[in-house]
Amino acid sequence: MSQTVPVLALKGVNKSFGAVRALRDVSLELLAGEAHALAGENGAGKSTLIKALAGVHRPDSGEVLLDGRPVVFHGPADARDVGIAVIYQEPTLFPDLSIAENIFMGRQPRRPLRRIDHKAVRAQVAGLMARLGVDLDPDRPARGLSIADQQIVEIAKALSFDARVLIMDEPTAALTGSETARLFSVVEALRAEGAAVLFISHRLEEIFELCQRVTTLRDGRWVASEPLAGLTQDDLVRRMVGRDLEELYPKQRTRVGETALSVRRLTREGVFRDVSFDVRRGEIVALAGLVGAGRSEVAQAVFGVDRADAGEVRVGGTVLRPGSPTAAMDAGLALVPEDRRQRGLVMEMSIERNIGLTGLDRLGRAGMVKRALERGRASDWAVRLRLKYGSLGDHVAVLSGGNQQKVVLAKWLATDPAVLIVDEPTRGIDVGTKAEVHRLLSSLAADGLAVLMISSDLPEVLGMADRVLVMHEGRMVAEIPRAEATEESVMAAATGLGAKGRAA
Amino acid sequence: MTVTVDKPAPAPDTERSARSLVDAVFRAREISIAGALVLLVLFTWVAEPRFLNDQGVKDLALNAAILVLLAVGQSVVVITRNIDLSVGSVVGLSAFACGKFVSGTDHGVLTVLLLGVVVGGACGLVSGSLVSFGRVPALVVTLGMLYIIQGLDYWWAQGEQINAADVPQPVLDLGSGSVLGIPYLPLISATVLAGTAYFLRTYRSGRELYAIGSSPEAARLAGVPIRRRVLGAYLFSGAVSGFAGALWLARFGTVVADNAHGWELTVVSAVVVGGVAIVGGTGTVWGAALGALLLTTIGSALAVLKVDSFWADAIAGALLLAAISVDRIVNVRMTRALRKRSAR
Amino acid sequence: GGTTKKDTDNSGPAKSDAKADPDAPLKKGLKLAFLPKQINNPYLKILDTSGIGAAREFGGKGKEVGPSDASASSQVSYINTLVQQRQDAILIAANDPNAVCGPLKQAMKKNIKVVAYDSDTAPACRQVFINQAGSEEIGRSQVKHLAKQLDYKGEIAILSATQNATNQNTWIGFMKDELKKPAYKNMKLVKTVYGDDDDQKSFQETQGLLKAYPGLKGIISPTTVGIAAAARYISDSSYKGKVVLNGLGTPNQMRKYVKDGTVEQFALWDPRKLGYLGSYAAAALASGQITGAEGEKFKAGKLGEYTIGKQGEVILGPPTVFDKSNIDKYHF
Amino acid sequence: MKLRWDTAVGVLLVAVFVTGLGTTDGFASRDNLAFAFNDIAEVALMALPMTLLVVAGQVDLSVASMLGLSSALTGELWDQGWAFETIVPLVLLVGVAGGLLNGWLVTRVGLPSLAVTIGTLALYRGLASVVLGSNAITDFPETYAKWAVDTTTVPGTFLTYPVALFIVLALVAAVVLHSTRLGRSLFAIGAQEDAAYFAGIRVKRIKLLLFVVAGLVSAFAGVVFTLRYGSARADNGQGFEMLVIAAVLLGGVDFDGGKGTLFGAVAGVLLIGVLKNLLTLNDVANEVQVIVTGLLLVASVLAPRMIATVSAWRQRRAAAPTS
Ligand SMILES: Nc1ncnc2c1ncn2[C@@H]1O[C@H](COP(=O)(O)OP(=O)(O)OP(=O)(O)O)[C@@H](O)[C@H]1O
Ligand SMILES: Nc1ncnc2c1ncn2[C@@H]1O[C@H](COP(=O)(O)OP(=O)(O)OP(=O)(O)O)[C@@H](O)[C@H]1O
Ligand SMILES: [Mg+2]
Ligand SMILES: [Mg+2]
Repeated sequence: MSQTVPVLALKGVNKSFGAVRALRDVSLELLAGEAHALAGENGAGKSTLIKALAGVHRPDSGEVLLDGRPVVFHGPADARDVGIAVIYQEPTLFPDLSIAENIFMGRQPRRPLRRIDHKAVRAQVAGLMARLGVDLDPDRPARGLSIADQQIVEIAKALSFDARVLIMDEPTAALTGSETARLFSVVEALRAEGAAVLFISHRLEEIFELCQRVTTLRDGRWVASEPLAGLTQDDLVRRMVGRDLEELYPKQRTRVGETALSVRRLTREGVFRDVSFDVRRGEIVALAGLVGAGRSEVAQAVFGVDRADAGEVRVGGTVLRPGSPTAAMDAGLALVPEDRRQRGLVMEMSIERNIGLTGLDRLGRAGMVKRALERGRASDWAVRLRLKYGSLGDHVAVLSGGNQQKVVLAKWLATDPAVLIVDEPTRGIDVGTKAEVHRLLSSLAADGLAVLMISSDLPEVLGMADRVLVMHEGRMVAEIPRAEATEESVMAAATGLGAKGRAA
Repeated sequence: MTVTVDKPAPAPDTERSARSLVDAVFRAREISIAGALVLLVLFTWVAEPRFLNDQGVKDLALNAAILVLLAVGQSVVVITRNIDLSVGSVVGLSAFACGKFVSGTDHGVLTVLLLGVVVGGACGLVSGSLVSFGRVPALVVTLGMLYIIQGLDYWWAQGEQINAADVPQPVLDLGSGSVLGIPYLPLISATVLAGTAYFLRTYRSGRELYAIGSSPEAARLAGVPIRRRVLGAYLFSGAVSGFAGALWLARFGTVVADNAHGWELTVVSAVVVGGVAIVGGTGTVWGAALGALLLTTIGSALAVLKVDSFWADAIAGALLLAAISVDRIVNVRMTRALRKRSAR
Repeated sequence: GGTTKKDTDNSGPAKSDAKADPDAPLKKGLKLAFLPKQINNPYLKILDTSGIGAAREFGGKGKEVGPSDASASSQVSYINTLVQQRQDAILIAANDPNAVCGPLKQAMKKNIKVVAYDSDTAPACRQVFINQAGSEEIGRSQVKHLAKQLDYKGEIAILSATQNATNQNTWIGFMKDELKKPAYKNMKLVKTVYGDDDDQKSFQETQGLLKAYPGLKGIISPTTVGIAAAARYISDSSYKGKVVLNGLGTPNQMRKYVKDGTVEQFALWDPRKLGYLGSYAAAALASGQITGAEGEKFKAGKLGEYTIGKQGEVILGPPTVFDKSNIDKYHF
Repeated sequence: MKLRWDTAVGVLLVAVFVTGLGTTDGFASRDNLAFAFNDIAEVALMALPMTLLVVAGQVDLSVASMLGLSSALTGELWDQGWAFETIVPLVLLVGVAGGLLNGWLVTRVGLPSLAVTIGTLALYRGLASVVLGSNAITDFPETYAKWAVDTTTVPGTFLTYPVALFIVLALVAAVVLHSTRLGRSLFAIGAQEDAAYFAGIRVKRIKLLLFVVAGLVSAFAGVVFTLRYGSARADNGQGFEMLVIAAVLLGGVDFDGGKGTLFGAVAGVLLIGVLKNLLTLNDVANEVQVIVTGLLLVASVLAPRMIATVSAWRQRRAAAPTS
């Protein structure tokens, strides 16, 4: 099997963006019927590599081989036409178009006279949705879909044509267990039919579950390509990071202080209702639940970017003016939103300005901004979070996904908050950085910060939280102390099966 | 390590009602404009019955015909998240070119229309190439083209005027004649409108225009030939504007260099009133055409109602604002209702 | 307190301390600049071309400059430039009688002569105004002509150019005055609309008029753009033969409508003569033959001798009335 | 060395100016320069708030109409015998009200600014003609008119008072845009509104403020315009909105928001003004000037693009042999 000609391969590929050398002399072979993992830290060049495979980027040198023959893709359409399906790291949907149109754009089945066969489109989408086991209306517009649903549409898109090669860049980052499992079974089936699969994930257990081989990148350089059988997670981490990894969930014991954030009977019609909970100083409280349970919406209503229909939020004893993020910030609240590209960062702005954005009033007097202070604040946090960047004046758009996430964290930690709400803080972050973020959250909590952490990563929830709050369909269904929190107890509550623990 | 649990599916009937609500939201703009139009016409008709006599209806249709054409062309560009501010200048240039070409000759109608299309298409090609291949912001480029084409037109015309007397009768007949009592011009506009609408709905390239406007980045990754499509949109808009220029000559007979001077904002207004989002991706040419019809009808109605012409601009502006505000408010309300109803 | 209208006093007509020397020869190499309302106005183009031709006759140099939109503010920058270029005389068809005043006064201070033609400025801001015909005569005669065609009864309307055009407003003033006479007691001016000298706007204004005033019997359009547009609309509509159109137009524009019976008659002076006369007046001023005072005389080439009237006005002569019988003799 | 477009416009401006000095009689005269700059004073004034708006991803097409409305009101009230000292504050208040309406529709109703201000473009111009109809009011007090005309200059300079005021305001605007919290917020709002909102920036309040300032400045420009020409008319400044926007865009301010410098915008305005003056002095026909304006606009976006493409190509060629 391994002697056959690779379906798709890269040979000696180099790719630079200005001064950044994203790929240096990288090679990779994808075989039919094999799932191949791509591992590496944030910014290692994984996404760049698949973009080179997909015809988005032209390599500066080196070649792409299809069935052993060199090819040049002039654009994504060329790659698609030879049967390469790609799920990109960031969902790339048309918000105004229906889900069905999103899936079939440019490839709609046609009737005579090259007219689109709308009926066939709908039927095929329904088939795909059934195959993925999800229930999404093909006619609803993509706007307003949760990130998870967006990712599902992306997956459906990739499945919609019989791809010889399926490339997935962190498709599971936004998915919960059930969806991930469903995805894996579909991928398994495709692989059995002889498709080659390239899979990227920062969740190592997924790599071991799904793939047979792994290629590791470090700083844009090829490190190794090898079978996964016989490899341990620690081996893989060592390849990626170049050193041994510290503990992933470095939970510190802290003294829990007085109540810092108190939410009472918060309701937003149609999204969540009657949500009450407290977070105390020194505590990390996790907010768990299935995708779409309304966790992010609660966080946004607490922070004031969404207006709650009823209920109140107190920070340090004072009631927040509803619908005002500024008031929330003044009271010491910080929110790291889940959608970093739209809400977390100003992509076309430099790193330093992004970090400075949350503290403009502290960067000078009388409404002025001192550049030295701005830069100082940014470089301070860049060091503390081990940000990988060229210059602080670079746009954040050129950073890798994980490094972008660090900038969002930096921007909020720099406000020196009393309560920090983090929505999926480690989504898309590599294991090394993940540990760093966890250590950071832990030590911040130890210093008396109150942390509310929304996460779909169950091990993270269990590893980090002092208490776990669980939401189900817009309601707070359980509050589970650390000692009783197990995968089973949390999932049971999240799915609405026999609420364990006392109802909140 | 992952836990396999199925997400409970929502009850199918809430889903369906949610869907029809979604549809309603998206159709709301066309309906509300059509409603406003009907109200306006009825009100004016009650106040002055002659508004809807034979001549009146004919005038309404004739007045709207050219603006509708331009709005159709413009929508196609706006749908791709671009804009063409040069339409007014293109109409001016094309009308003058056609006038100059036919003046004192007996060229046929088809030749004149073809010339208009070619002149306009050429302008569209230049704007389109700059926007798509030069990858520069459309607003700036087409504002530049507005000036350039206008300047060329003035330079060429040197104050010359083409008079109706010099224009061959068949061309003038196109502007004033009719079949079965329906004047040619509105017929032509309606045909172009229907054809464009059909194309946008049922052809891949049509859908791709929406895709580009909705998210250019996603369109690129989906393999949509963005440059070609955008160029095509401009070419179409240019050709339609040029065509409108030829019709202008047919309708008014007299042309000078600055015909349709300043129309770009009216056309954009019509498109926006008609529900084509200025940021691209949504809207239909039907809506844009209704918008154009509404704008011209407001003008005609005010004249018939003997509203002092000083008031005309102010009222037109206020109505425009009212139309888009009401639409927006209805939209927001319905979205909110949708959210509450589809609560999972 | 504060500064109010009562505190200001606008000075009278242009005064000149210079003495006229009627026998002074026309200077050679005079630089004349024509500043029309807008360079793309076909009517003013004819005028300016003929004026530039006249300048060539007496060995001067004429040129036409101007804005492409008919707004007062854009004329101002041209006046300034002409001053910087040290022209000998500026001939202007003013878009706004007052907005161009300051710069024109500056020009006169620098000994540049200013002649207004077609549309006057405030009298203080120019030395001579070349009037197409006596304003009073134009105004009254148009009402008279139309009245005769309508048999002295029915509703009438006016389709003018821009709301601020001096000449138009003066004429309309005289029209209204004429209509007060008992002979016109059965005629009623129902509305004045403005087509802004824009063909399409004039077209739609006509349409609006006819729709809004079903009893309308006649339209006067004392502007060449307006009358042509109105004729075009009427000729294709059901109003043809029911509504009388009269006014000021050029024979080339109106020929078709006179022949097809839409329009019976209209009037105009010869714009070529107007430009020609303006050119000579400017030269006479620049050569010191005249200063712009009432009663001074000067010779305008082949047009013969003209006398300056009240407030520096020079009148070209009565307008020609065009109809089926004579229109083919004129080509402009 | 990366060449920024706003710098390029600045260099071009200087080049045009120097060419004018060398080649054109009368260009360098004090009178002419005073006139040339004064002639674009209102456009320049309105370009300042417009720059801030465009950086924040907004646009105000109604500025010229507000100028017209302010001019018409000034004229009508003056004609009715009001004191000039009362008229000016009142008219400025109307400007603020107009800005509030624009801002309210954009921030509260949530409409795109382009659509809103196309509407108010018609509305304000319409109101102007309702106020003043076809009249032109002319007899403005010399005591005030003299401050606006180009024959009165700040002693010792060729700067007229409107131009001097513009310089002061431009400096203020530059500081605001480039070194204050507000300025940083504007860039953030223009580049990514959601992210700015999530960072606690009062997006709506800031936008509202911008529209109000634009209304206020336009109303003030209306007063200046009226005094400068000594003529109040409803159609004063018609079409200036395009000129203002052209100037701002010419200066390299990105219409999509989030990018641009005030220096660029000012250089853009001045370039248009100086070029117009120079071409007119050389008897270049108006239509050619129109074409030049258009070409400059196209070049303003095309040139940086081409420079970037060429330098990327060079870089790639330089990088190729090493790999
Ligand atoms: N368009 C671009 N312009 C400039 N630099 C870029 C661009 N895209 C990627 N880079 C840089 O190339 C390097 C590799 O980025 P890439 O996105 O491939 O990383 P990754 O391995 O996918 O990381 P992550 O796990 O965080 O997604 C990073 O240093 C990134 O900053
Ligand atoms: N940007 C958005 N616009 C509109 N609706 C949204 C948006 N994001 C989420 N929703 C909807 O709001 C509801 C709650 O989603 P929310 O994101 O709060 O859930 P969550 O539990 O945080 O899940 P996730 O893991 O996706 O963050 C879902 O029905 C989702 O479809
Ligand atoms: Mg990546
Ligand atoms: Mg969430």
